[in-house]
Amino acid sequence: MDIDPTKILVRYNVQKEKAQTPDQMAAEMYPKDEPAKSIAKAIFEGEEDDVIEGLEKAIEKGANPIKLIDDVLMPGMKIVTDLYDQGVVFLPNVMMSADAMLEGIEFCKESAGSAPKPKGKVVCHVAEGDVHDIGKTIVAALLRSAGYEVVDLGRDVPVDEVIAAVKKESPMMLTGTALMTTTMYAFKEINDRLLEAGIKVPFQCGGGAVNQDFVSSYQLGIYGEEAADAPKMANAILAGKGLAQLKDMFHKH
Amino acid sequence: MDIDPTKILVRYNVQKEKAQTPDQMAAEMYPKDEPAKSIAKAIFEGEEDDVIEGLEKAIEKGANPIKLIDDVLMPGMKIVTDLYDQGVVFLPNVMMSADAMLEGIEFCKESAGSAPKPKGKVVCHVAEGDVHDIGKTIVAALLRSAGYEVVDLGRDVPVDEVIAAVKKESPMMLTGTALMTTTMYAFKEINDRLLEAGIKVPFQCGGGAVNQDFVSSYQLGIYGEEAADAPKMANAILAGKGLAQLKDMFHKH
Amino acid sequence: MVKRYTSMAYKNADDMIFGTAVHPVKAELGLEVGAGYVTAEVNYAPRPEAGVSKEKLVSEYRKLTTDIVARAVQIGFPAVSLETEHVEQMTNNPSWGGEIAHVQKTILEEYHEEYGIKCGLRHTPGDIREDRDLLALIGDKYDTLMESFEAVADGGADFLSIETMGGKEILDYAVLRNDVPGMIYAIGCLGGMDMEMIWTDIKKIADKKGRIAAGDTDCAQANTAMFIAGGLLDKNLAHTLAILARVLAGSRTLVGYEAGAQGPGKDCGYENTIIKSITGCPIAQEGKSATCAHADVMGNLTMQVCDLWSNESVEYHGEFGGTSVQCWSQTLNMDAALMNTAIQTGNAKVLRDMMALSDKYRDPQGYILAYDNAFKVGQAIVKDGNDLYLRAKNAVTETIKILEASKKEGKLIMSRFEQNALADAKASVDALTNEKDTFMSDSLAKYKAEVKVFRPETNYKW
Amino acid sequence: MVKRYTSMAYKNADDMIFGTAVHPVKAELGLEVGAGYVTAEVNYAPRPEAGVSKEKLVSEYRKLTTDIVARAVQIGFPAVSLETEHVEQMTNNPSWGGEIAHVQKTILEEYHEEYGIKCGLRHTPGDIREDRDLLALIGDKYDTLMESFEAVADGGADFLSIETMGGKEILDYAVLRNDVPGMIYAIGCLGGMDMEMIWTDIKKIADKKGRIAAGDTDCAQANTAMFIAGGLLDKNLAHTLAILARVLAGSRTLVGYEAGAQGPGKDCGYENTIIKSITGCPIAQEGKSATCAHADVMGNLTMQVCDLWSNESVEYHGEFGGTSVQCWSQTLNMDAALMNTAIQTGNAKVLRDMMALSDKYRDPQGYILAYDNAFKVGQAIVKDGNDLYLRAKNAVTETIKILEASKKEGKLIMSRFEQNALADAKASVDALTNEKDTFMSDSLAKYKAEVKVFRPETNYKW
Ligand code: B12
Ligand code: B12
Repeated sequence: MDIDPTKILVRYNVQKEKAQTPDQMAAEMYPKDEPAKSIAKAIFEGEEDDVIEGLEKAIEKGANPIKLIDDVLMPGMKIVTDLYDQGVVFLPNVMMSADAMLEGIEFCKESAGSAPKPKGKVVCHVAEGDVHDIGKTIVAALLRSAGYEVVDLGRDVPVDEVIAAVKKESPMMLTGTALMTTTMYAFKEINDRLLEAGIKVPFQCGGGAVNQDFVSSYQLGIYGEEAADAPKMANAILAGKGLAQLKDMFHKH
Repeated sequence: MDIDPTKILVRYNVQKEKAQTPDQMAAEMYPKDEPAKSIAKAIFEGEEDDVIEGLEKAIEKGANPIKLIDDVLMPGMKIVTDLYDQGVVFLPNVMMSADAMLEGIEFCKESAGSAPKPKGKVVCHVAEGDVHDIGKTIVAALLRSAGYEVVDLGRDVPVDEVIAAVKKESPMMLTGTALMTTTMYAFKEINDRLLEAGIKVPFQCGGGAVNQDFVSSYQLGIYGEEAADAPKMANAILAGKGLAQLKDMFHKH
Repeated sequence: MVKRYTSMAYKNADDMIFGTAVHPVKAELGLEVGAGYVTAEVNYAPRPEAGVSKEKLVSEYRKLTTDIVARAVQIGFPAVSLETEHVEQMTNNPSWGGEIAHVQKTILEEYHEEYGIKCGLRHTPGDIREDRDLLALIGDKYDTLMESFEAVADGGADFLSIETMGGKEILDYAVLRNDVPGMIYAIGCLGGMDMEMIWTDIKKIADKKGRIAAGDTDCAQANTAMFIAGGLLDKNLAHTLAILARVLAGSRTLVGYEAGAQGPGKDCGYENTIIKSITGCPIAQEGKSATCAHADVMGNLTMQVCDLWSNESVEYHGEFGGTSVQCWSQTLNMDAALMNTAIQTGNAKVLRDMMALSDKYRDPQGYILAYDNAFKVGQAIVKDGNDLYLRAKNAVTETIKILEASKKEGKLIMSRFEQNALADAKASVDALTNEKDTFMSDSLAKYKAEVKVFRPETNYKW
Repeated sequence: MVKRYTSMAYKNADDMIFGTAVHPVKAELGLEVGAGYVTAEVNYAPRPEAGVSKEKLVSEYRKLTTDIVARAVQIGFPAVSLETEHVEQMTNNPSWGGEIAHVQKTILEEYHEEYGIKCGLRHTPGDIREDRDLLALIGDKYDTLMESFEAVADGGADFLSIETMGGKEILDYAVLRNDVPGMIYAIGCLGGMDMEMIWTDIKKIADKKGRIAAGDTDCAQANTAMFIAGGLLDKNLAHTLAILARVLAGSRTLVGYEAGAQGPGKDCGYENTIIKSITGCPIAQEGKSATCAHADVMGNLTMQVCDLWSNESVEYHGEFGGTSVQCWSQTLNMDAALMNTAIQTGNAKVLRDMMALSDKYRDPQGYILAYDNAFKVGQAIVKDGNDLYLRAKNAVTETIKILEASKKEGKLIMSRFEQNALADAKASVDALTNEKDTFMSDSLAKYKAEVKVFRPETNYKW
């Protein structure tokens, strides 16, 4: 028995694939000048060694290592995340590019003997009782790729620890992940405890079990549908958006 | 293509059918003496004319028509409802027997020129906005067969009307039926309005959409799983059971 | 006057198959029904809270529509159809239903454009023609109902359906009393009369707006009987009587097609196999993947000759696997994929027969609705197709005959109780007149006396 | 030492069929699995509120167990099996799980006695062996886990299962980095080592208590990869890599059987077709009627050779058609009825092939798991059955080979992206050593450096 599958199913992913390859699309986005171009390419390909090599050359030629972070590494990474947002490259590419970029940043910091001011700090965690942490890991990676400093509290994090970390780190934003209907209620408690303490940090919540209706039920909550919404929200906060505006932006349902 | 169905399914109803026929089982339950025996048989068979004929004979022989109701008609009907409870006869038999019995009662009342004190009065209704009334019709029929007076408010009954009817009729029990998740909330409102008015009538609620958890959430509510629970609960009320005891009896889940 | 069916669309029962109908129909966005493949038809109900305002309701339907099509694309399904069964507010306020149809159609258009997925949309206004305990089939509510059909047709609904209620005041009484002549009167005669009126008007609207008058279902009567009959161990109605209500529905629901409906017939019309055998129009059906909505004893069998495959209804809420509409739509689409594979590999009849056989002997209802027997019932109906009474009576007589004959074969084992109910039914039908007029006037007199909510003068066009 | 599989239980892929296994197993209440018929295995999760106390939890399981069996009897299903996947409290407090098993078994006994319905009960304690971010595979938690197995066996559970997590600390890292050697190390090597330890002990308990050590699933790793891979349009992991995780799971999950497990293998083990081809033990599977729990791209295909047919999990709540467990159990049972009809009418292979074909070309995952290809993967595993590393690597190599070869046939159309991921995987696997020891020590060094939560010394028996 055999079949002509085109009569019974459609591989929409194949149909929708862009004519250009990711490499071609990335190439069009690389900066014109060297070594920025090679570094961007090395980031795209996730080749740490090539990133460092490029940076070394640039510094030799007199570039300011700290300026390289903002002017070369971050825009190079942005090519990758933009292509991810467009559905052209997949998550592992982002992860590997981020690894390469982060090594580059380390190298620049060492070369400069000083650290740049990060764009902002975000605390990430998985709800108490919940071990499903891959979504959180992705969120953290995408935030880092976008230039944010991430304090990753890990999974199964007691409410007390979340509150303590927020007090200690004063982040611009807090994220929570929960994949079980039993664990997501911790988010409400975190919200209440934060408000009690007078802390109005935007608290983006996502993960399989979580939905917008639930997140809307507590004041600081903003629903995050997919991991890429986390850096988007951080950017929006930097751009001065308040809680109400953030809800407006991210509550699409 | 054909199949031996015994390999793929089991008709448990056929398997479980009692060796005796319903007629045989009923026959064993009829009273010994005439005309009680013939009348019971006529009720079982749903033959109004035979019921009346039997009653006429009894009255001719000097029986008290009102006593006949309690001593002959009600026990005759009880044979049918007992067999229904045991799963031996089906609902239409009960409905038709009840029709016959009720005609018999009418006849006795006319003959006596007076009415017996009914066992108790029950108000039945279907929730506002809901037209699904067959469950309610069955409940009302089974209550009548068990000797209760039923005030049937029909379907799609506004809360105000239910409250007014309870105030007017002072029933020993109220029933509500709802088959839609949208309509059952009216029961809560009825509960609150009754309590406001200081009326603590047991309020049995059932129907497709309704479940025990929901009914447990308001004070007067007692869950009714199947129609046969309605006369059972009325009997329990007559036997002096209060709300807490009724919940104990009928909340099996 | 409508054009009665007096012959069968199929020569043999064996010619009937899922996915293909003699007269396929075509929706706007590429979807064809009955044209050689089976498609899922997804049904849903808004959460109770969503009913409080028009805005909330629109937003609820927007969400669930997106959920369904998005999931279809994720799993690679080539087509999907949606059915919106109105909640009462949407029909009583025709503009609500119309706006929701429009919002849904717009989403389907977007996905059709972006991915090429074929889409269909059915709207089923509620039969609002009643007044507390009384039916109000003709009058103001009728006019509002027709406005609702116009509005959803304007909004973009491809398929127009309704579950009409004519005859129900009598059926509700008769069915609890094993009264088979009453069932014939309720379903076959009164139901048919009401359908003739309303479907003539729906067809006009469909033609005017370029939409498809799809078809009705005897939900209000035959399904009521089926649900009262319940599972194998329920004791509220003999299943041998429930199937009589169903075959009567075959005669009744046919009237919609006689007035111009073209299918796909409504999912919950378990009489649709009979309808398809007579009309050759495509049908929707529901069964094992509609357990979210109800339990029946023929979950595979109903797939046997379906063209759309439905879940009947599920409340919109979250499940571990996504929202309820996503879950059920995926299950339906997978069932459809299996049927389409059977078609493409030349095994459709094998699969059809397995589906039918898996339930045929589970219950008298499945036995009669198995396509071979359903076909015979169809033949009995068209034999006297011009006489609503006689053809209904024929359907019952034929059904009793088939069930009696089954005893020889010995595969459908009926309980003694079911057999007795059948014998009683036979006796009462055998005693019936063959004259429509006699039957109609006798019944009118009888039920005016016995059923206090019966209002024949104001509800039916005599 | 466990006894490794170095040959196949079936001569040909075509000999494999649903409902029949080479080595059927028998539960206490009449149910046989793999003995010629397919049975529904119903899964459920208590509502969150029910977790607050032991009493509430017991009552929740009492209700849902009754619901399921009662519905099965109503529709005439000859058998039903239940699986209780523990919530954490039930494993951490062994007496809770034990009592729940007892309450459930008692209900099953009552129905079995009254109706003769065949019943089975599986309990699956949670793998509680972890400590926040760290695995804690050996130690106190292990002891509690074994107590839990003893308790549920005492309580009456026929089938003992678990979803073990060995290797997951590496997989979670590797899978997000397209790191195929890391996946081999995580699933094939570490996962296999952990399973050898735990299943040897579970088997002892099963033997002592007269229960059946049923089997494991690589839920923690292969399913994680499958979910990250998601639908056709998701962009988190190439589906060509997700299937590599899956075939690795074939090598890993096999270890349970090597330690004495007899099946039915756990429902969510999509590697089970491979397992059945090697062991001949019966398997549970899930697919199109488990959409309540998750979405996958092979809903019919997984039915191809199943012996139990499961819905994976559904939260206990109300639906229009009854409680959620009643709805899904009925759908499953109807699917089973169709398969059993196919068996009885001699059409099992036709149905099997239609199920497989309906999804085989939907996705690279379905392509490899189609029973013919899965059989080839099985052969690749047993070829070096004595070497956990080599057989895992073989599974990957064979899979890549089959996928590459598929291009000629031209029916499975992979996206360029999927093809590239496959090519990269091939390059990295081709570069690997054939020496287990070299691979193990290289990997140990690499991941100790890269994965900060990796604790090889305390978690694995070297
Ligand atoms: C038959 C039926 C109808 C018939 C009703 C006929 C009638 N006179 O009742 C008709 C066709 C008219 C109908 C109409 C509609 N229906 Co309707 N209908 C059904 C159906 C198929 C069966 C219901 C039934 O009769 N069951 C048999 C009876 C005997 O059961 P029961 O009432 O539950 O009673 C038993 C017990 O509950 C108990 N009981 C009942 N009450 C009480 C009270 C007490 C005190 C006690 C002790 C026991 C008790 O006793 C009985 C026997 O033991 C159900 C399907 C389902 N899954 O339930 C849908 C269903 C109830 N209907 C539904 C819908 C949506 C509608 C419509 C809105 C459809 C439309 N779009 O027009 C309209 C409703 C209009 C309105 N405003 O009400 C939905 C409700 C969904 C929801 N939101 O909750 C259902 C669930 C179908 C579905 N799956 O979507 N329907
Ligand atoms: C993989 C998996 C596991 C793995 C987890 C591995 C890991 N490190 O995470 C393992 C095997 C360990 C596991 C264990 C268990 N699991 Co589990 N698991 C799953 C599964 C199959 C996939 C989850 C997954 O990884 N998805 C992919 C990731 C990428 O998705 P995600 O996390 O949702 O993240 C995406 C978005 O939500 C978003 N996002 C996430 N967080 C955030 C935050 C922000 C700010 C933003 C913007 C976005 C965002 O970004 C991501 C990508 O866009 C699901 C099935 C399902 N239907 O979800 C069950 C599931 C979640 N598990 C379940 C269960 C029951 C369990 C166990 C209890 C099983 C048992 N009996 O032992 C244990 C849990 C133990 C515990 N205490 O937590 C149930 C939960 C049911 C419930 N009650 O709600 C599910 C739903 C399975 C089921 N159908 O029953 N599981």
